[in-house]
Amino acid sequence: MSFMEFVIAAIGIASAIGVVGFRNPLSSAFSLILHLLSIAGLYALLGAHFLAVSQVVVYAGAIMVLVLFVLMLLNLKSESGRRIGIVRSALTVGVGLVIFLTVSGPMLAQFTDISQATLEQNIKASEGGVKAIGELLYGKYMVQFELSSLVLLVGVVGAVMLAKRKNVQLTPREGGMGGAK
Amino acid sequence: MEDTRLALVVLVPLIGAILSYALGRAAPKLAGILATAAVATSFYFVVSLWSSLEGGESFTFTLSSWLSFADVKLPLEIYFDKLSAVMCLVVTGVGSLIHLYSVGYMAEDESRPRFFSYLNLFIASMLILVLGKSLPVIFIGWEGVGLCSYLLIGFWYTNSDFASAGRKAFVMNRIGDLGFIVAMAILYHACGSLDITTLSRPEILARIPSEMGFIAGIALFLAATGKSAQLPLFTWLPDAMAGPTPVSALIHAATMVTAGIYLMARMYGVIELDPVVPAVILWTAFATSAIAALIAISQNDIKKVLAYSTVSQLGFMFLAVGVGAYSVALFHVVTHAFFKACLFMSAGSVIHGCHHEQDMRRMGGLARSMPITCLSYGAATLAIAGIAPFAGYFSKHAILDSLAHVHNPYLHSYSELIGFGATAIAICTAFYMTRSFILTFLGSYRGEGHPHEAPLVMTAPVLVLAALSVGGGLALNHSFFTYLQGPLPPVAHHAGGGTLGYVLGSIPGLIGIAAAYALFVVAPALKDTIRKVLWIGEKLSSGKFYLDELLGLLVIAPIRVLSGVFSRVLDQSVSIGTGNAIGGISRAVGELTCRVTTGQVSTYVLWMFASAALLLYCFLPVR
Amino acid sequence: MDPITSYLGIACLLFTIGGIGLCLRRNAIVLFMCVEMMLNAVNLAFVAFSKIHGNLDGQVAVFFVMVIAAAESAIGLAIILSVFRSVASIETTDAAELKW
Amino acid sequence: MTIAWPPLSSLIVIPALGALGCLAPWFSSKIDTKARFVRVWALGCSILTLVVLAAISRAATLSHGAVLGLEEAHQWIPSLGITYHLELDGLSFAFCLLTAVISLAVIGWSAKPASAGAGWYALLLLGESTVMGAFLATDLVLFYIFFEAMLLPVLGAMALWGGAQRLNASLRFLIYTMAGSALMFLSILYLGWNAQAMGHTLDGNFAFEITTLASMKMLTTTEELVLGLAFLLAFAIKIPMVPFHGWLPDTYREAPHGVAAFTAALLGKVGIYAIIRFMWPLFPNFMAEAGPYLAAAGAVAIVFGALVAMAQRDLRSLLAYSSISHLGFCVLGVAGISTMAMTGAVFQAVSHGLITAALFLTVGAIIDRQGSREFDRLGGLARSIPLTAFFLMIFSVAAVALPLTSSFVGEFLILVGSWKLFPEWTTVALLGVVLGAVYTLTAYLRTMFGPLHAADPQTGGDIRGFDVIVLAGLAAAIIGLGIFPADLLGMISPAVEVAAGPAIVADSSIALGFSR
Amino acid sequence: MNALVPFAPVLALSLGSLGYLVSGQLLERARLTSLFALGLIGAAAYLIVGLLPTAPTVPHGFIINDFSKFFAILACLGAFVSVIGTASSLAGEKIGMLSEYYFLMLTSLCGALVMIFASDFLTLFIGVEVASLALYCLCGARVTKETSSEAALKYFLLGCVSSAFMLFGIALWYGVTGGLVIAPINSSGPLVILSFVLMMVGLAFKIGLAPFHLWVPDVYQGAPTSVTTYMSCVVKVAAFAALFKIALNAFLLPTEWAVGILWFLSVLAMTVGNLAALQQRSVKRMLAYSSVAQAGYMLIGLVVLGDTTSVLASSVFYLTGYCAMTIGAFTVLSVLGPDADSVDDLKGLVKRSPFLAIAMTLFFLALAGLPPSMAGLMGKVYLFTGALSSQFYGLAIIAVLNSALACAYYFRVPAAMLFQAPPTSEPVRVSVFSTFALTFCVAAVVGIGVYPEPLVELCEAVASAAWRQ
Repeated sequence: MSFMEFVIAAIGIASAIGVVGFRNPLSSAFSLILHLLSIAGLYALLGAHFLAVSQVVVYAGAIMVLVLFVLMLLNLKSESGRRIGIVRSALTVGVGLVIFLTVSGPMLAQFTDISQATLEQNIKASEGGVKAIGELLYGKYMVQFELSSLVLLVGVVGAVMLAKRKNVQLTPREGGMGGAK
Repeated sequence: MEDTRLALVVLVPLIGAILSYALGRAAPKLAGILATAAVATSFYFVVSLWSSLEGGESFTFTLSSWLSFADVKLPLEIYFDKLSAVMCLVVTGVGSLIHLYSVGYMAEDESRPRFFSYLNLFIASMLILVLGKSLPVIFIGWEGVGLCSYLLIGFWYTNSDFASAGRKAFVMNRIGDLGFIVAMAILYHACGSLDITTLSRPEILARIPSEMGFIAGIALFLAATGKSAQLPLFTWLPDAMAGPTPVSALIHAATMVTAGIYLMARMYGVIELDPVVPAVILWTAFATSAIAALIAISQNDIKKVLAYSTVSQLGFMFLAVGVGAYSVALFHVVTHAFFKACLFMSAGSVIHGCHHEQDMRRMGGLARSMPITCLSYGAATLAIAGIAPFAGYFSKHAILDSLAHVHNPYLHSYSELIGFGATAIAICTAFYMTRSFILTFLGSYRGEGHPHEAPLVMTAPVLVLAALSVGGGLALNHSFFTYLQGPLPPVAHHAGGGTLGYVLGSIPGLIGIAAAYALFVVAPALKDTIRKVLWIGEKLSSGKFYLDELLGLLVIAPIRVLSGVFSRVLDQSVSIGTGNAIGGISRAVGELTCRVTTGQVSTYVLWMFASAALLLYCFLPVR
Repeated sequence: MDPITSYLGIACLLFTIGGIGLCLRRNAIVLFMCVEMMLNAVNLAFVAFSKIHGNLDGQVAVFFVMVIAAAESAIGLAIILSVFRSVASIETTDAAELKW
Repeated sequence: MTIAWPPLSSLIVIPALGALGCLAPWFSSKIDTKARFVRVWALGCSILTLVVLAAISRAATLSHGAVLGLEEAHQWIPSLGITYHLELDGLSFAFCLLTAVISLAVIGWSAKPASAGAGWYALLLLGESTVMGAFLATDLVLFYIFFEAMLLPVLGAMALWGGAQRLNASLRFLIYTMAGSALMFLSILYLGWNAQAMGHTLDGNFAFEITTLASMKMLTTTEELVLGLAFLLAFAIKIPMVPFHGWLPDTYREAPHGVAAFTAALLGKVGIYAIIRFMWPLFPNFMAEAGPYLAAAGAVAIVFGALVAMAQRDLRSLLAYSSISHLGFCVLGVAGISTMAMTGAVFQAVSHGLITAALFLTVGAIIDRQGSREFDRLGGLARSIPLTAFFLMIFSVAAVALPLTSSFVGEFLILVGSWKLFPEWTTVALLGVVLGAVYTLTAYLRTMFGPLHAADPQTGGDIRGFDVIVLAGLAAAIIGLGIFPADLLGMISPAVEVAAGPAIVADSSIALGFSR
Repeated sequence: MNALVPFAPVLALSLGSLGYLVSGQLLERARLTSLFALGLIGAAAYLIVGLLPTAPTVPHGFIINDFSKFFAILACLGAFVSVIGTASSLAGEKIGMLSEYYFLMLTSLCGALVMIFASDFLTLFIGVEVASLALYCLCGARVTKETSSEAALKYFLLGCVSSAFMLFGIALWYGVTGGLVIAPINSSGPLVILSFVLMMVGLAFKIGLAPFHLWVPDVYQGAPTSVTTYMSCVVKVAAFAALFKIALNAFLLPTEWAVGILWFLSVLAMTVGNLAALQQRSVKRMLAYSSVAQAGYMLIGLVVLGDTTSVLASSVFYLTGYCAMTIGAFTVLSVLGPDADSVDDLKGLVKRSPFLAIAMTLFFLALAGLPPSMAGLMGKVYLFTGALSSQFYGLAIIAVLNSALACAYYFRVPAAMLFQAPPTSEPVRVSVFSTFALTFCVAAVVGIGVYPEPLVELCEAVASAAWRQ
């Protein structure tokens, strides 16, 4: 593992912990942006350049902007109230540990002995250029590609339906937020 | 030989039962007449059948195929032979007299139709009992008379005690019936038939295994103890006096209670399979007879005296059964029917005349106001006391005599003791019967109001029976035993004839009478002295030997307790409680299961992860 | 450790961290972010596998997951807004009327 | 003899259609004006069923000498091997006759819950239809369907018109029965699959038809044990046998009189019927092994039921527990291979059906009149309602198995028949004869005898009209069967012998009891 | 053009539903919107039956065979009946934006069809997401009701987590095989098992199997009843189709390791579902828990899978019957009003509307497996015989005891409707649409039980087509 990889991975993991750990959602969001960027870096290191770009644009860009927008809109403070109980935290970490070990164990065991030669060769083949991916998207995965448009459409319509309020009186409690169309 | 008259013997009283109720509701007076006529008609048919009975032949009649299916053959058949003839004659003969008597006795009761209907039903049942060709058919009558007895004891049902007495009679009879059913089961499986003609054949009886023979014999005797009021099941009979007096006369003296004797006589082959059984019968009879006689001494209710006397006399009959003298026992049945019916009916007249007073302490001196009744009661008393030549003398003497000829290995060495004891009981009988006569008819009247003689419709049958009590024994003495030699084993002896024999045979009775006269008329003071000296005996006697209490403690109380425990503890907590518990537990677990759903997403996610972790941990081959 | 397998290890770790975050946090938006993190972890695994196998199918899958994540975010945020309007909070402990 | 549609199905279909017919006016607005019509219609349907049953048996008797093997078979679900197969032999006939008579009596009984309208008759007719189906079906799945279905009308009627605790009682009834039949259901499926797995079926499919299954003799001892126990549990709850009677007291306390009569008279009988019809042929070895235990259970039920009945303070509970006691005799009867006892058990089941229905109806009349069912508030009624008292006496006397009533025939045959096989348990059962007399007469005494209770309403009067006909009819049936039982016994016994036939072959030493 | 034929139903639905977005105000009339939706679903169903090739074909990412066609028809039928049944109650639920509502419902159905037809994991996943995303929104469609949004939020968050699990499973599959096609794998190494478990977590969530069922009661209760009606049928159908497909064609069940997992899930689902339902006063929650339990029964066919097709057919059969029952039951609830939920709301329903009460009783009887609505009973006969024939005695016993236990709560609703006094005597109006849907469901529930032969044969055929030839 190269130094570069190590650093980026470390940033990714640290920022992931940050997302979970920061009490202020805004800090979490910024931490997540960092996390997504570091993942993009890992993609780039793995040779998936198209994905690395998409990751920055779609995730770190579009999605996170949306998240931040909503966060600002709702103008939220840190999580209030009771802290999470120690038992629950321990339980959660324990469960996480079990999942991590049971999932990663066989996975790592399976792929440790791949010969470097095949890997080198494969890396060449999986250079994620735009062209190669584009060919797949419009060839082998055309149906899925078309279907993904349906996913986006659902996203749009769904958001409209939930956010748009027609013929509905706002209760005083939600008065402040009436602005969202 | 099929004979339709046989069917009519049974059916006429049955029809009478229906008609007397149906028509009696419209015209109450008609009920008694119809019922009496029905029984009399039945009597007529019995006599006509009896007269056409020759030699060893018999009549049968099949009413229905009843329990016949596949290879089971148990038709509803009735059968008339000499033994049945004797019983039938007594039942219908004495029965018609008592019916006639009841017309007078019940004249003022508004429920007459019901009464006569029951009474006729009883006659029909009793006839089925004595005519049944197979044990199940006998059982029909056996239970039928039990039912009628129950209904008639509780005839005045608005009094709870009377109704309870009826129930007691029925239940105690039922205990005996268990024996009947067991005996039927054993005999059916061993012999393949329950027909009495088959069951009297030695080669058939030989098929019964020995231990089963013992059980069958004991079981049959248990049945007889229930019906014929022997230890330990006799306490119902005194209580049965709650019924109208004609009922006591008919059912609880003359007919029904002798059904046990009849059964023993019919099934003597089974009884004698194992010699232990007769021994048991004899000792039970002896004890019953003695205890009943002792209790009778201290009773003040005139009907109770007669009731205990009946029990005692039934014990006497069983003594004869125990030694194998069945025709002697039956002879006593017949004479007992005469004099005991006469006694009861006379007592009924007394009660009727004294405005339903039954306590002898409030009677006395009735000889003046009711001479006819006094006469008949006196004659019957002499008969039961065993004074020659009254009827009771012959039968009682025959019994005492037969006791001397015991062949049973289990009894052989006790024959003197039994003979002596039986004589003592005979003395006792004479004593308490004389006592009751003295208390009722002699001295001066101690009650209120004016006692009066019964009307003719009552006195006439009483007189007929009194006459039979006087002369019946003498008339039948010799012919009876020979007559019954077909269906029953022959009896070795004949009651002592000749004047000397009469006098000697009457001695026990005379002793009893004399003692009673001495104590109650000549020297009443002596009575109290004796009472003081024998206080324990007095206590036992007047307390009826505490048999009811004993029974209550040993049988009824445990059953009560068991019943309570079963219903409250076992049933409520175990049977029903288990169901409730299972329901409760599943509901509680369900509640817990729901509690997982806290409504908070984080918890749900945690559960999801934990479950996934569990799945992974459990089902992955490598960890 | 082999570089490729270490990517897989990181993916697993990130997946788990996301899961832990879901269990511990209450703010709906943070929860949503944790979900995104889990998806990203899987994406990383996809890319790593794509490299191991030397084909691009995995990368295509990642592309589709991104599309789906975009739609998800639109809907998710709309739902969160909707919840906020009705209970004036986006903490999941406040939106817990449905239970038991 | 196989006959074409419709005779046997019509026994099921006529009441079912009748039920639908009853509901027809329910949808119209003028319910009141049509109440009379509904009653007549329902009566007509149930009479028609009885007539058809009589006609079928008469026709079969004329042509064959016995109602044996009258069958009706259709394919139903061939791919699962489930058939629509009905059979009317002597055994079924006895129970079908009982069903028809009891339904007629309950429908004819005029006193019904105040709020009950057309639904009352519809549910009763449905009950008749389903119970009839259970007695006719020879395909196990079909039997199971009817076995479950017959629960519902009864449950409905009870929950609609029962006492204060009616919903709890019906829930309890439902759960008990379902819990009992669940394992039987599984066992039925196991049998069907086993037939296929053993390659015994012609078309290589499952088979659920009883004669097919019984003729295969393919079960191992363990299988017989497990499956037999599962079947037994279902029937033990249905009958009910002690200690599986937890549903019974509540049900009989809460159900309306007619429904209680219907339930007590018919539902438990299905258990008795099924033990003979299904368990003996299917599990002969198990039954031979379990016989003594079954006999013991029967004897215990007799004594237990009687003792608990003695402690009851109200009429309906007493009847409930007495039912347990009486059905104990049936269980004792079906426990061993004795034609006599088994025939007796069937006869006793029929007889108990008639008597218990009559008792529930009569007692219902008393309770309705007095407004109370507790002994402490009854008493001395013989004077004010003599006709009711008369009928109650007849039925009580029949309940204690006095000769010349039908129950004597049953109990006598059972006791004598079982004596050979299980003398000790028969002896215990005999105690029930005495205890039965005790509680029955006590109940009668406390209801009818003694001084008139002060709270006697003096209104309502004696039973009259149609009710007298119903009770008289039942009494006639009880006494008629008591005097002339031979025809029915002659029908039952060959069927019973056929059913228990495999067992005779299976164990010749026990079969000795059969020869007499 | 021929290349498009296999996609015709999905295309028809997705393109047709665009009509809602295009037409704007034109389709805002309630009656018309519903009719348009019905027309589209009908068209899709018609295309599935009429246009799709009869021989098995595998075009891009899709697989068309008897198996997928049957499930697709079932999903369409379920959607059709639930749309008819609940159309008239939408107004009461204050779902103002009917165009969007129906658009999402149709798209969701479209996603379900994609799940059913998918022949590779990627398509399957996209199908799952299309169906789920639309449903998340639909759950929150009743914007005036707090619980509706809450249900949407819960469903959304948990659904995304489950998707992540499933996706991880798919990633592992890709890691093992190097492809995304649902094709047999000749390995049962730990990674394959891991992949199966992770996908199973995702699918078990969608189906609602315990212990991944926690969302079910909340969402069924919180969502508008019309959505619940739709969801309870279509999601289960699609998820089961997907599960059967990947289990049989990719993981080559039956395998020793899978039996343990599935057995565990099945037993847990039926037990937990039934026990939890015992305590519910809310009918919707009760039905939700009951659906968990029923899902446990339906899984039996997969647990006991032997070398014959008939056990799988039994699951398919049961699923078919279950759809009719659950749609019927929820439709009745939706007719009673948007907030009809507690058992008390159903008290004395027979006085207010005999038709509704009797229909509901029949559905509950069917769920309990009692005659006369014998769809449930026959389904159990079929299922348990299968379990026994594969020697899964323990499973069969647990299942049968569970179905006995279930009667305790299934009894409660009919008891309230039939045997208790109504709080108001006001009659319930049942629209023609709902009457039609309910009649259909009643006919199905009774008919399937009384004459199951055709369906049994069909299911056998479907089950034997479940394996890719």
